[in-house]
Amino acid sequence: MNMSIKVRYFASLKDRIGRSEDILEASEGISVQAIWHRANADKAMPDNTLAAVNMDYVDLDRLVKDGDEVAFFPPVTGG
Amino acid sequence: MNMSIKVRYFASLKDRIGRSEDILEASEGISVQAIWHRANADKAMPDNTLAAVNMDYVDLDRLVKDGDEVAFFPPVTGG
Amino acid sequence: MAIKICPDAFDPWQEIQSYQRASVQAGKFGATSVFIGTMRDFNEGDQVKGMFLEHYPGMTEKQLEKIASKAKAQWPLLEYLLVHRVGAILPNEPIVLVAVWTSHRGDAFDASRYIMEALKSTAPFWKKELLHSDQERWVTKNTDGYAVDQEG
Amino acid sequence: MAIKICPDAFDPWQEIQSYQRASVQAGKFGATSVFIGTMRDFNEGDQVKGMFLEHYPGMTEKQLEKIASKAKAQWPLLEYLLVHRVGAILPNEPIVLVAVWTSHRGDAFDASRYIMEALKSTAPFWKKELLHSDQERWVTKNTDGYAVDQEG
Repeated sequence: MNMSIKVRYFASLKDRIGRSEDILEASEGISVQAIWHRANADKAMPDNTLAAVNMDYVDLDRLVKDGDEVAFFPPVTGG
Repeated sequence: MNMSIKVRYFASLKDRIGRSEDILEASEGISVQAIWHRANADKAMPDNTLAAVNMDYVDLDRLVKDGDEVAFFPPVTGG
Repeated sequence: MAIKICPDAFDPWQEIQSYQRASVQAGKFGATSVFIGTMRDFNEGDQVKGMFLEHYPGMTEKQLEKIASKAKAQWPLLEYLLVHRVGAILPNEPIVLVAVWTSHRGDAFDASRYIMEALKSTAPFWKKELLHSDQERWVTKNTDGYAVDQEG
Repeated sequence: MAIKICPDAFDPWQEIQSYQRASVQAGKFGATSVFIGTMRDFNEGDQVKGMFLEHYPGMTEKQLEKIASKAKAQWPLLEYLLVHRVGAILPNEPIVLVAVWTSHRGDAFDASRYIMEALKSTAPFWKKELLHSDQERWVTKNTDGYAVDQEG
């Protein structure tokens, strides 16, 4: 089954790759890590990149479901 | 040489002994502990009594000088 | 219990006073611990004339709620108020406010610090500084870190 | 750097705001940590309708100055404000206010807590509670203690 996944980028990572959002078609069973490579033409993910699925932090091997929102961003610096 | 020593009492200790202040005549070389007994007719000092000389905390064996202000009080409970 | 994301400048003392009057029961709290983070006009040896605070709307609130829930589970908090600024910020403007009300002081100190450290390490905010030279740079790490579980 | 003993009720938020405006250099502080101790209407299971806070005038100021000096020696404090109430106090009235301004948050948290704990264990204040039953009793110990060197 084909899934539609929204991918979002924030802060310096967004500046670096020049996009804030992708909409990807992917097959079931794809991981967050694989989503990155699919969206970024196999470019390496910068060190320290954090990932979230549906606004919760996840590990990169987490599998993604249809309709999920995946986000990649650098270490947070609020407060 | 005879010294004049002011002795002060605070809070529950003041209530307990019924006085806030004594002026004692004493000889040189007297300790804070001995000042207590001189002022209080050898009654035991309540447990946990703190002592100060000239507004600094002292041990009970500290010797007192002419003109010193000695104070006795229970554990502090401010803040 | 309130969490606010502010796109405009806020007065932290006014926020606390209003919140306390409206929501904190008089006579029941013995301790209030407050932390305010304020924008400085220098960082890492450079003069800074402005800052942009980006965040991830939705995730920010979700993570702050998680932090607050964890704090409530760990300490007997009577009330808390959490305010975080986003957008364009000038030096001397407050960035973050954490206030907690408890019966006893140990809990207030512990909980406010926990909330701040957890916020610093898990809430999705990012600072971009505008230097005196007009150069822009992303802040890459927070100072004064204390280890807090990333899984928030 | 200010230490105040207040015989009348004070508004802690007003005290902080006034002090900050008058004495804390804008743009230089990144962290403000505040602790406020407020009178509760209960203690040790009893309803309390008032309190009298006795102190040792002169020694109080001397000990608070010592505590502040020690804090300044240990952490890079830009400013601090320390206010303590004395005399007759009603529930919900503030008893103590400690505020410190620093560049970084770790220092602000550490210093404010140190000052409070040192104050609790060495500043010569004593609380007498007036219970709902009209019975009076001296508070004999502080709750939430943390060991601080008595020699202050």
